[in-house]
Amino acid sequence: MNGNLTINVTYLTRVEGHGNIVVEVKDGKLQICKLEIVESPRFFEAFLRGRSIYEAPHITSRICGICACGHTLASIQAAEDALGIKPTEQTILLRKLLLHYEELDSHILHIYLLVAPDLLGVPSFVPLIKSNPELVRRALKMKRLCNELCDILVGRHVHPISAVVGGFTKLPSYNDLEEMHKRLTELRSDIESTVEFFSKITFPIFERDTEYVALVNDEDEYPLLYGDIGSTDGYRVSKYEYKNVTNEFIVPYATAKRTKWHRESYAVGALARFNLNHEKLHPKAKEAAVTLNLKPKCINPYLNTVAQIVECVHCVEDALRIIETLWQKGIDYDEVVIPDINEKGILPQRAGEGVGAVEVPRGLLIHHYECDERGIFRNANCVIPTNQNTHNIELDMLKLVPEIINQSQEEITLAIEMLVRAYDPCISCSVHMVKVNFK
Amino acid sequence: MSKPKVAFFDFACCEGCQLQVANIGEPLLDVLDIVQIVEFREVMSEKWNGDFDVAFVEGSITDEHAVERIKKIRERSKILVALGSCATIGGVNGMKNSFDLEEVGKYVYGESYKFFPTLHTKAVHQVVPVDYFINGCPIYQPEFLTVLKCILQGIPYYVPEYPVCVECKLNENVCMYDRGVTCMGPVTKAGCNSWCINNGNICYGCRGLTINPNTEGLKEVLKNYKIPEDFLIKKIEMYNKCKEFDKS
Amino acid sequence: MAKVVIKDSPYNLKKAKILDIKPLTEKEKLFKLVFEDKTWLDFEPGQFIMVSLMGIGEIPISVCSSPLNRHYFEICVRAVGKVTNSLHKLNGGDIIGVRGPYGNGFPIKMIEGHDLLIIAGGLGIAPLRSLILYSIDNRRDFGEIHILFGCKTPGELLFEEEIEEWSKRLDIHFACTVDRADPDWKGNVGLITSLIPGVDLDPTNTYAAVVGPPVMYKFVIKELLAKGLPVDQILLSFERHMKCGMGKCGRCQIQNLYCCKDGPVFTFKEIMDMAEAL
Amino acid sequence: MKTEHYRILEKSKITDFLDKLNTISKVAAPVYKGFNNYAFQTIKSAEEVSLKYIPTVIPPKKYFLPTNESLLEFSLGNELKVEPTVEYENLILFGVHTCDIAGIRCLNMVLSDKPKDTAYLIRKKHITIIGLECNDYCDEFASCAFVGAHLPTTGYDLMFTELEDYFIVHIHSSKGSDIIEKTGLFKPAQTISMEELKALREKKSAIFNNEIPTERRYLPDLFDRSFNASIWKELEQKCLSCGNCTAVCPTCYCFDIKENVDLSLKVGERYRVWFSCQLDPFAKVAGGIDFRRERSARQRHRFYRKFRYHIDRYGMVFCTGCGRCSRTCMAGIKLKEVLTSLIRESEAKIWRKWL
Ligand SMILES: Cc1cc2nc3c(=O)[nH]c(=O)nc-3n(C[C@H](O)[C@H](O)[C@H](O)COP(=O)(O)OP(=O)(O)OC[C@H]3O[C@@H](n4cnc5c(N)ncnc54)[C@H](O)[C@@H]3O)c2cc1C
Ligand code: SF4
Ligand code: SF4
Ligand code: SF4
Repeated sequence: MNGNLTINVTYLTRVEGHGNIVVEVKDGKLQICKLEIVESPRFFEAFLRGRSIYEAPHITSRICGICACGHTLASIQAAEDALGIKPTEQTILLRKLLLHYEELDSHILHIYLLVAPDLLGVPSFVPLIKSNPELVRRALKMKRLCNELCDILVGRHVHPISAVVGGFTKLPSYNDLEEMHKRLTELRSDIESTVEFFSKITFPIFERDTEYVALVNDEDEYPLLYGDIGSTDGYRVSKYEYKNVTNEFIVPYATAKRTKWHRESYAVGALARFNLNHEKLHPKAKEAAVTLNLKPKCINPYLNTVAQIVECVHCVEDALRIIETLWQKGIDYDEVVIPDINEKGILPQRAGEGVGAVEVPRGLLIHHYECDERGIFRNANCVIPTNQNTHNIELDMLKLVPEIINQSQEEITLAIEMLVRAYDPCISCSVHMVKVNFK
Repeated sequence: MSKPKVAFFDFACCEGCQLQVANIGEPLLDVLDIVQIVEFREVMSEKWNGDFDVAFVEGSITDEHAVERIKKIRERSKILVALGSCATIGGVNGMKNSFDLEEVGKYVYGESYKFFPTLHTKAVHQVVPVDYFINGCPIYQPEFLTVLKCILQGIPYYVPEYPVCVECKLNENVCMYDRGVTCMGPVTKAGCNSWCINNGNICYGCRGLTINPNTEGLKEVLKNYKIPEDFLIKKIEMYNKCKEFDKS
Repeated sequence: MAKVVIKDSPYNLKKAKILDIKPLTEKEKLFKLVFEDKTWLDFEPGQFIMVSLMGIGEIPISVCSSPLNRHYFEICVRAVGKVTNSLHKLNGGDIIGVRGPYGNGFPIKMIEGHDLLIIAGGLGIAPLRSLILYSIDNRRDFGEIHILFGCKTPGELLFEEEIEEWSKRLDIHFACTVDRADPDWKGNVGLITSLIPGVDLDPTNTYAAVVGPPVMYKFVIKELLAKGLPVDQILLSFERHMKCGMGKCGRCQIQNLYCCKDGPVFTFKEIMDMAEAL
Repeated sequence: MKTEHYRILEKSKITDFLDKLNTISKVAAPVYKGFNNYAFQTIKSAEEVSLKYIPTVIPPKKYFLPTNESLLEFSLGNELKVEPTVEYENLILFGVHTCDIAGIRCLNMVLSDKPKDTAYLIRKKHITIIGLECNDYCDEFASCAFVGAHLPTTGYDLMFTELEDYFIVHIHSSKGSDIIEKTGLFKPAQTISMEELKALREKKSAIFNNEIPTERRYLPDLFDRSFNASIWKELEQKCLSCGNCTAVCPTCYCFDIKENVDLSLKVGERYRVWFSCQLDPFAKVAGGIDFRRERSARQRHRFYRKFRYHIDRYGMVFCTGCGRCSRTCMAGIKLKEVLTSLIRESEAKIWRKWL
């Protein structure tokens, strides 16, 4: 290294959406270090206006195909909150199940197809077909299983069909429960192999202390669907006060907005959830954490991937538990929801405002809606996990680059790319971070 | 014969359709036996500088930069496939076209909206010629495989010209009109195996209007079912707003 | 579910080998075929076969060779879509699937002993070629033979060599026209209907066989009627969408008639009152 | 009506009977799907079955002529191999109404016409039909009495008729009597039950009034006059060309043939799927010419295929009066109304019962 370095990663690969990394070092001094979001804006928040709030989940799901179930759930929560609809116990259970499937599906995609190639020193999973056929087969099989789980529960994983405001348009039959149970049990052994495989992998060592933010609540369950917003710095506020958490601000060079709470930046995602709620994990997941040598409070961002593996264990076990509960309670098929019945004004309609805060694979996702007395959108706002992470990622890079400045350009580029990828950024989503003034 | 070189590109979209491809699971390995994927940013870091035998394009064209980019991709590709509703019919991105573009920009980005120049949303074929269409939001994987095979066999793929109802009936679903709600099935191109209705939801028309839809007739139907016409128009606009840019 | 092979299924195919492929124009090629099992395709002029490319599709195609030819049979295919384009990509020696023949064909026994007026528009020459070759092979069984052939441009003229030969024969009256000429074209220019008034025929003793694009029929029939031809001596062959060729799939139905089973050849009398026929 | 061909089943034993049937072979029966919709489905237990039901969404023809059926399997390796195949299984259809039995008879007619549809005939041989007589109209859409499909005639192995407190069962084939034997729940019929059956049929003839103001025998004449009737133009505006009416029709059998290859492009199947004359690609040929482009022409074709064309060809009316097409049509095109309108328009000569 001669003290000058320019890294320009245009269209960062193996992430969702378009982002660029720009790093410039002059005379050994870091000049620029930024993560640009260059996704074409799609203006969801603008064209939601005038549409029925009942359509919100269908439309906002299309913000991001990867976190489609997550957006759907956050959107449903916000819409129901605005309309004053209280979901039934059964609906809540099924939604929790769906969220588990979402975490599993997304984490597996990230762990195997997006991160593993870095750890194994190849540019994508394709070369792994030859070198690690077992691994690829297992990954694809797990991916397929997760998809099938979603297919059974909500029709498909990308843009779930049957999860709507009010509940589900189709409820699983007993056969379906049986099928899901069978597949989850099948998945269990593959997750075990995953834990074992990754326990032997060395992740880059890098640490930077930051504020970790995730949902917290007083129940015994690992909070994913409901909770207040809490942080590792010991703060806790209700979801309605999310604006006090996100404190959006603009940096001159980037288009998407940034967030900070008590420090310069904060992080959300699997690692944040682990750091905040690790005691509530399923015992098997705690065991896996031990095997993988993940301890709270962990401040190595590269280990977000490891936290995801731990969550996979938790999700499989807890999903099995939910199915068994449903099995015992029996499913009440009268709860089936007819979509769009609001055309005739049968479902409640009122003017209102609502917030949905859900832990999706990449972290805390917030949808905030306001509708008029006919249930028509007036305002919409979404805060996406990746936006909350962007500034934290940059601060990480800022600390990381000087630490590795003596390595070759390729090594530095890879280390940065890996860092960004570790956060599992979803850039498609992140352009939807907007500021709307709710009075 | 060497394997055809295949690439995936995305424009304004949610990337769900690419994900549907990645989600095929183990059969993906069989696909990789017959084609060489040279670029697929969502899951691969490999890049390719030569020409493509087949380029799958996801997403709508929404700004000047995208127009330039899609033209370049077209030049480099023997076969260009539009993947998903965003690419084939404009999809949900088209809803933007109902608004004044400047106003939309201001609403989302406030005064800095000028940094985000945007055009009316267009489907890919409204900008460059397209050889194959894979409709749907998201694409239906079996149809993706069918089209892929057609491409490899060198034969055209005809998107079904008949409505979703055909498949819906064969699946013996209870018709949404019997449940008293509007369904876009009668005016929407089939090919998804009535995916949404099978799962208890209505058809939202994501695959585009049939070639010869009787929209007037459908309005009559809505009247009989006492459903405001307004709802139908809104529903059509959800995915099919860009149709107005179709020639002929 | 049990699964069994049913050799006697009407959808079973016979394998046919392509002996030779001859390009006729830019869009049409002539395929010379034999059955692999050396059997003979026993057909009447005007009948068609279902041609299969496995994995691509199956389409109806008229047999265009002479039914008396025991060495091979021929089809003339215009490339318009899936199967036809794929057929064009094949080579000699390749195997295709064939079932049939289907349809009624021209009523040879009725025509024999009479004069014959053949009117072919474009690809309509394909089924008619079979009738022409048959009538030439059995020349003495027919009275006068008139052949009128028309197509859009000289470049679309099919079976050029044979036409050359037919036009030289003394026992055939042959005339040809194109809608649009090119500088090299020496022959007639104009629609095929313009040739009809010039034909010298005995209307009561003549059968007319007409095949061409749908738009052609109405005008040709008008001319023939003007000539005094009785309605049951005007024979027309129709094209309809066909999937099974056996009167089941319903695709080719013209009111109560199945084009594949009751046709494709109809007398004008049979269909003159049918709104869906012309 | 020979008493020895009849048996009695106590109403309370119907569940036993169905459960026993299920041990003999796979059983399909009407199952409730919500919103007044029913479907024939294979059942696991008797509880699932709806004895009182209106015609299912899709008629039981789906078991004879599957919606999607493989015709040929092929491989394209070094040598082309083609094998026509059929898939079939033993199946008992329980609870088939007389209209649907009439529909199956229509299919038999067409598919055993030469060249025979071998696959259909093989499947048919393996299906046992247990009928269930209707004692009243299912709803206002039905017109079974008009076409004479409201009474059991032939086409079944067993026919169940519900009387006051038992079922009387007609044995029509040895396949049927085998079932009677194997389930062992039936008692011989007595003269009194025969009389009760007769009484029921008499009562039925009063209930099942012809719903359409003409008689079946006048149909050819009526339709010969109606090709240019004004109703077809009206249907042009209404019809959505969704193909629902034909998909649910027990006598529609038009199909498409398609191919399916695996990813190696070497092995695959040729299969047929139900198709409909109401749909755009149905009658289109190369060059884009569509021989029935107008919706009015398509709708007219549908009615002529039911009430005119096949009378000449097969000597049968191809409508069973089940009412499905009217029930399913969201545009509200109702068969009875269309026929009535034709009769009204077709002046004189046609015999009219009322109007
Ligand atoms: C009795 C008969 C005889 C024929 N003889 C000849 C002949 O000798 N030479 C010749 O070149 N062509 C002939 N044709 C026309 C030929 O069958 C069609 O051109 C062919 O089916 C197109 O198939 P494709 O797969 O190439 O086209 P596709 O890609 O399937 O479609 C192109 C167009 O053809 C139409 N089409 C598709 N399948 C059929 C079908 N089975 N029947 C009719 N139209 C169809 C489609 O609606 C579409 O508009 C004949 C047709 C009939 C009915
Ligand atoms: S068509 Fe739908 S699933 Fe596909 S990219 Fe567009 S929004 Fe996403
Ligand atoms: S539910 Fe929709 S797609 Fe299905 S038949 Fe009814 S209108 Fe058609
Ligand atoms: S049913 Fe309608 S909305 Fe659903 S996938 Fe099919 S076309 Fe799209």
